[in-house]
Amino acid sequence: MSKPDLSVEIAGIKLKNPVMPASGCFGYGREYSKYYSLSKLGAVVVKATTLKRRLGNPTPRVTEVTAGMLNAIGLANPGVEQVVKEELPWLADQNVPIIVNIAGETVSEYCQVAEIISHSGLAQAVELNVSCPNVKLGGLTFGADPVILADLVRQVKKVCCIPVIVKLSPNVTSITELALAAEQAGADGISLINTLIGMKIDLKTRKPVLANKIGGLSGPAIKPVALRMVYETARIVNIPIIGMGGIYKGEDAVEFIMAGASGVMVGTANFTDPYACPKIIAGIESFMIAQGLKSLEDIRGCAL
Amino acid sequence: MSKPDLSVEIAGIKLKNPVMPASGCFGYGREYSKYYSLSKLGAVVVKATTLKRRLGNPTPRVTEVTAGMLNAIGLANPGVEQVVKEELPWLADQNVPIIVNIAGETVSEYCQVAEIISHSGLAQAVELNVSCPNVKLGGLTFGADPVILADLVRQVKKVCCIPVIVKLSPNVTSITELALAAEQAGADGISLINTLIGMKIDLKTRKPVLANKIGGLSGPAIKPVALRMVYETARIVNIPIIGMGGIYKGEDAVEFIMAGASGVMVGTANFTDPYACPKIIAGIESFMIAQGLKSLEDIRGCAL
Amino acid sequence: MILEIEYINNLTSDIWEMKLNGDFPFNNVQAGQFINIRIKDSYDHLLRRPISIAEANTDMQSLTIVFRVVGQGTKWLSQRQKGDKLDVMGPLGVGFPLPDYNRKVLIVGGGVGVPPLYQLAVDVSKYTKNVHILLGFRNARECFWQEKFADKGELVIATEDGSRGVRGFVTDALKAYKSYWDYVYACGPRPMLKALKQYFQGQDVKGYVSLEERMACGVGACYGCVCSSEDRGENFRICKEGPVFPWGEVDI
Amino acid sequence: MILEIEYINNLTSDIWEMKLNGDFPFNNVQAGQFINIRIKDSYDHLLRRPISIAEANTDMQSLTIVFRVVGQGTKWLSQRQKGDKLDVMGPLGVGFPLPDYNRKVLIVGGGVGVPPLYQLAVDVSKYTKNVHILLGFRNARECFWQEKFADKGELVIATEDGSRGVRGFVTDALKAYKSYWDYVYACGPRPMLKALKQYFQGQDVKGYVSLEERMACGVGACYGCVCSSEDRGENFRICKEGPVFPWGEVDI
Ligand SMILES: Cc1cc2nc3c(=O)[nH]c(=O)nc-3n(C[C@H](O)[C@H](O)[C@H](O)COP(=O)(O)OP(=O)(O)OC[C@H]3O[C@@H](n4cnc5c(N)ncnc54)[C@H](O)[C@@H]3O)c2cc1C
Ligand SMILES: Cc1cc2nc3c(=O)[nH]c(=O)nc-3n(C[C@H](O)[C@H](O)[C@H](O)COP(=O)(O)OP(=O)(O)OC[C@H]3O[C@@H](n4cnc5c(N)ncnc54)[C@H](O)[C@@H]3O)c2cc1C
Ligand SMILES: Cc1cc2nc3c(=O)[nH]c(=O)nc-3n(C[C@H](O)[C@H](O)[C@H](O)COP(=O)(O)O)c2cc1C
Ligand SMILES: Cc1cc2nc3c(=O)[nH]c(=O)nc-3n(C[C@H](O)[C@H](O)[C@H](O)COP(=O)(O)O)c2cc1C
Ligand code: FES
Ligand code: FES
Repeated sequence: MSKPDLSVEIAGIKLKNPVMPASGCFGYGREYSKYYSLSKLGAVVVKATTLKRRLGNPTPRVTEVTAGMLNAIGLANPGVEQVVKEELPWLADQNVPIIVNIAGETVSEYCQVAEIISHSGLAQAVELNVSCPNVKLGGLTFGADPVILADLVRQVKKVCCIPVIVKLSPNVTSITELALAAEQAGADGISLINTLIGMKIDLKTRKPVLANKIGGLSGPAIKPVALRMVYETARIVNIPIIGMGGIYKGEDAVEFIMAGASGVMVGTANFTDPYACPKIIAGIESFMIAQGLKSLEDIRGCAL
Repeated sequence: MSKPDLSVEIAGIKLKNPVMPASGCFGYGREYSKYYSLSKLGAVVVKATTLKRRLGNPTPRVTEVTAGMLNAIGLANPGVEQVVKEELPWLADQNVPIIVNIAGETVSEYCQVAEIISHSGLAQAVELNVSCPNVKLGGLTFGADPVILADLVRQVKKVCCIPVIVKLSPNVTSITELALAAEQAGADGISLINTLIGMKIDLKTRKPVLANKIGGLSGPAIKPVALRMVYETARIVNIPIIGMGGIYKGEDAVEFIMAGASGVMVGTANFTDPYACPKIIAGIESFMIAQGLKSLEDIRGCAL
Repeated sequence: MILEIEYINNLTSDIWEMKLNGDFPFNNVQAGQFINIRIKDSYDHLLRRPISIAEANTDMQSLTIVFRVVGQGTKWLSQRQKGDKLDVMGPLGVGFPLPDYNRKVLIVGGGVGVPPLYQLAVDVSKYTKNVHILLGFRNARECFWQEKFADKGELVIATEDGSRGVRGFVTDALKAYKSYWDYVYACGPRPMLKALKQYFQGQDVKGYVSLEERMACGVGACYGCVCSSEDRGENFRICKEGPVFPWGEVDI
Repeated sequence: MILEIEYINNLTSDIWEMKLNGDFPFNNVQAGQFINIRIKDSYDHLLRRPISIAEANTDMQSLTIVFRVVGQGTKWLSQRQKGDKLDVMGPLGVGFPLPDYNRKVLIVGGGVGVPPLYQLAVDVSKYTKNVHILLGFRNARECFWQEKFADKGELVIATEDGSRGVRGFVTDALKAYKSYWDYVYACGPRPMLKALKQYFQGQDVKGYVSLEERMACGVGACYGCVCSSEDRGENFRICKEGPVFPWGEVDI
C-alpha cells in the first residue's frame, strides 16, 4: 500500500501532518530540537507572547494530579521584541511552520503584539490566547463573553496580515456561543481547549500547592471535555478547528479528528515523553494504514 | 488518644461522619447494603427522582475514560410515588439520614416532587439536581443561569419543609455567581460538583460510544476542578457546602474539607470498590489521628 | 474478593482461559452468573470488567473464565501470570433457570458467548440426558472447549467458513435438527439471539438468553446496563435482573 | 533512555540508594546534574521525578542515585527491584563548575542534598587536596555515605541532636573551622543555603548552590521551575540554567 497522506491545510497554511506541540509546553522549540528534528512536526506553537516581558507567577507553578497536571506559569515570557529578535529567527530556520500564541490584558496589547509578529514575517499564524483576564473589564477573561471576544478578534484582524486562530477557554457555559462569535468576527480558525481551572491542596501544609492557589488542568484527565467541545464546535462553525487536551497517543489524535478537528496540539504529553509528538504522528500513520485510509479527510468529522 | 469526632452538621442535619454516597451512584441503597451496614454512612443520597417514571436513555449509557467514566443514564427512575412507596420506607429503616435528589423539566415538577418527599416524612433533606435541561426555556439547564436558578430555589423552598440543598453543575462560566444566587434564594446548603460534560469516540465504529453521544464525566479526573469550585464557593457563601468529584480515598475527602466543605459525597468510587465509602470514612479517621485532630472543625476551610 | 490465578492458557489467537482459586462462594454459583474484575490497581481503569463464570468447581474451590482480548482491560488480564492476584466481585446477577427433569434441552452459543454455557451444560446434564449443544464459531481456529462440551451432550459445531462442522451460522445448523425442545438456552452476539428468538417464534418452548451491556457498578446501583422490554414498557438491569432473561420478556 | 537497576539498597529508614546500568552518556555527567525519572507506565503519574546524579562511573557504565521517600513517586521507586527497567532522561541541567587547581574548597550538604555532592567531591579531589566536607543530618540514624565522603576530603558531620559529630546545623559547625575557602559548594534545604550565603556575605569566596523546585518538563520548555534574581530582575529555569547557580546570582 502507498504511504497515507497525513497533510492537512489549516487557515490556508499547509502542514505536513496535523500534529503541533501546544503553546507553553514546548518553549520556543530549542529544548526539544535536541530530541528530534522539528521539521517532523506539522507546526510549532510557541509560548504566549506579551507586549512587555513578564516574569510570571511565584513558585510552585506546577504540580501533578491524577492523569494530569496543574500549571500557573503566569505567561512568563521575554516580551514580543525579544521573541522576534532572539527566538523566532532560529525557529524559522528549522523548516517548520510557526504559530505564535499571543496574550494581553487589553485589546490594544493584543493588537500591538499581533502586528509586530505579523510584520516580522517570521510566523505563519497567530493564536489568540483569550484565557487572560481583561484588566479593563475587571478580570473577566476575554474568552468568557462573546461580545468582548468578537471585538478583540475584529480589532486584531484589522492589524494582522497572517491568519488569526482563536484559542478558546473551556471554563464557560457555552463553548459554541464563543466559537460562533469568533467565527463571525473573522477568525481564521479555532483551537481548543485551553486548561480547565483546578486546584490541589497539600495535606502537610494544609494550603493549596500552587503559589497562585488555582491553576490550569491539562492532560488525559481533560480529554473527554476537550473532545466534547471540539465535537460541539465542529457542528456549528465552518472554519477549521485545532483540537487538544490530553492527547498522548495516535489514537487520541484520531478521536479528535473524527470529532471534526483539522489539526491537533499536544501539550502535557511532551513532559511525560519528549518524543511524544513524533510518536503521535507515527501512531496516526499506523492507524491510517491499518484502516486503509488514504487521507485524513476520510475520517474528519465522521463522528458528527 | 481518644477517638476523633467525625460528626458534622449540615443544614441542621446531624451526620455521624461527613461521607455520603453521591446521587445516582448508589441506587436506593439496597445493593450496597449487602456489602456493609448503611448505618455507617453520614447519609444516603438516592438517585434523581422525577414526578413521573422515566426509562432513561438508550444504551450504551456508561463508558470508561482515563481516571474517570462517562454516563448518560437519563434520570431513569420509577417516579416519586413509587420511590416514596417502595424505596424510602426500606431505607428509612436502615438508621441513616436520607437525602433525596430531585429533578424536573419545569419548576412545577421540581416543586411537586419536593412537596411529596417532604410530606412523606421519610427524608431529611432534598437535593435539587439543577443540571437538567429546562424544557420551557428551550433546554438551557436550570443550573446555568442565576436568575432561573434563584426562582427555582425560591419556589421549592415555599413548598418543602425539609432542608433544600442545591447541587450545582460545573459546566458554567462562574460557579460563584450561581452559588450566591442559590444562597440568596434561601438554599440551606450547596453541593458540588455534578459531572462535567464529556465525550468518547469508538475508533472501530467511528461514532461516539454513548448512545446519547455526550455524557457526564466523573471520577478522579475531575477532582482538581471540583476542589477549585468548592474552594471558590466556600469563600463567598455562608451556607454549608458538600463537596464531591473524584473522591477515592480519605485524603481526597480531607482536601475537600480543607477547601471548605462540611460534607463530601462519593460517586464513581463505589463502582471501583463497593467498600469505597467505609474505607474513606476510615481514611479520614486515620488522618485525624495521625494529625492529632479532635474534630473536623480543626481543618475545615483551613486552605482558604 | 481476592482470587489467585492457578493457571492461564491461550485457547485461540485471542481467547484465553483462566482458572482462579481463593475464598469465593463457589457452591452458590448459578450457570450464567458473572464476576466483575478490577483491572490494575491504578486510576487508568476505574470500571471493573464483567466476565461470565464458565465453570465453578466447589470440590476444587476453583472458578474458570474464558475471555477474548478486545481492549485494554482484557489485554491486561491476558498478561497476568500464575500466582498473580485478581480483585473480583461475584457471583453477580441471575443465571439460567434449570429445566424440569428429563426435558429436551438445546444449548446454543456463539463466540465468547460459549463459555458460560459450559457450567450450564454441566448443571443441565444432572436433570436430563436429552441435551443438544450447538456452538457457532467464525472458523476452526476459533473453536475451543469442543471436547469438554461433547462430554455433556450431543454437540454440533457450526463455522461461518465451514472449516469445521456445519457451514454457516447456528441458525443455519438449526434447520438440520429433526427435534423439538422444551428449553432453549442461548448466549452469544445479539444478532444470533435475535435470529434464534425469531426462529422459535410461536413454538411452545421456554427460551432464555444471556445479554451483555456496558456496565459500571455491576450490582444494580447505577442503571447503566439496562435492556428494554417494549411490551412491558419497562427496563431491566442486566447486571441485577439479568444477564439471563426469558426471551419473551426483553427486546433483543 | 531505559536503564536497568543493578541494585537497590536501603540506607536509612526512608532513604534509598539505587544503581543503574545501561546506555547513558556517563562520561558527560557533570556533578550536580540530574536525571528525570518516569514513574510507572500509567496515567497515574505523568510528571517525571527529578533526582540528582550522586555518582556516575564511566568505567562501570553505572549511575547511582540516592532518594528519600516523600510521596507516591519516590515510594514507587523504592519498591523497584534489581533487574527492573527505568525510563530516564538525562543528564539534565548545569552542574557545579570545578575549582581552579589547588584551591581551598568547602563542600556543604544537608539531608538528601548530600548525594550529588559525592560526585562533586570525586571530581574536585582531582583538582585539589584541600577539600573540607561538612554534612548535616537530623541525627545519627539519618546519616549515610560517611565513609565514601571521608575518602574524598576532610569530613565533618553535624547532627541536629548531636547523636553524631557536631551538635547543631552545618552553620553552627562552620564556626569551629579555622580556615578560609576559595570555593563553597552547597546543596540542601533552602534555609541551609540561605544561612550559608549569609555566613559568607562579604567574603571573597566563590559560592555555588544547587536549588530545587517542582518541575514539569525538566528541560527548560515549560518555565515551571524558575528561581528569581531580584537584582537582575529576571528568572532562571532551575532545570536548564541550574540547578546549580553562583549564589550571588539568585535569590535563595
Ligand atoms: C455479563 C457479561 C458477561 C460477559 N462475559 C464475558 C466472557 O465470559 N468472556 C468475554 O470475553 N467477554 C465477556 N463479556 C464482555 C467483556 O466484559 C468485555 O469484552 C470487556 O469488558 C472488554 O474490556 P476491555 O477493557 O478489554 O475493552 P475496552 O473496549 O477497552 O473496554 C472499555 C470499556 O468498555 C466496556 N466494554 C467493552 N466492550 C464491552 C462489552 N462487549 N460488554 C460490556 N462492556 C464492554 C468495558 O467494560 C470497559 O468499561 C461479558 C460482558 C458482560 C456484560
Ligand atoms: C533538580 C532536583 C534534584 C533532586 N534530587 C533529589 C535527590 O537526589 N534525592 C531526593 O531524594 N530528592 C531529590 N529531589 C526532590 C525529588 O524530586 C522529590 O522529592 C520527588 O519528586 C517527590 O516525588 P514524590 O512523587 O515522591 O512526591 P509527591 O509529593 O507525591 O510528588 C508530587 C509532585 O510534587 C513534586 N515534588 C514534590 N516534592 C518535590 C521537591 N522537593 N522538589 C521537586 N518536586 C517535588 C513531584 O515531582 C511531583 O510532581 C530533587 C529535586 C530536584 C528539582
Ligand atoms: C505548563 C503549561 C503552560 C501553558 N502555557 C500556555 C500558554 O502560554 N498559552 C496557551 O494558550 N496555552 C497554554 N497552555 C495550555 C496548553 O497549550 C493546552 O491548551 C493545554 O495544556 C491542554 O493540552 P494538553 O492536555 O495536551 O496539555 C499551557 C499548558 C501547560 C501545561
Ligand atoms: C452513573 C452516575 C449517575 C449519576 N446520577 C446522578 C443523579 O441522578 N443526580 C445527580 O445529581 N447526580 C448524579 N450523578 C453525579 C454524581 O452524583 C456526582 O456528582 C459525580 O459523579 C461526581 O462525583 P464522583 O466523581 O465521585 O463520581 C451521577 C453520576 C454517575 C457516575
Ligand atoms: S452496571 Fe450498574 S446497574 Fe448494571
Ligand atoms: S521544569 Fe520545565 S522549565 Fe524547568
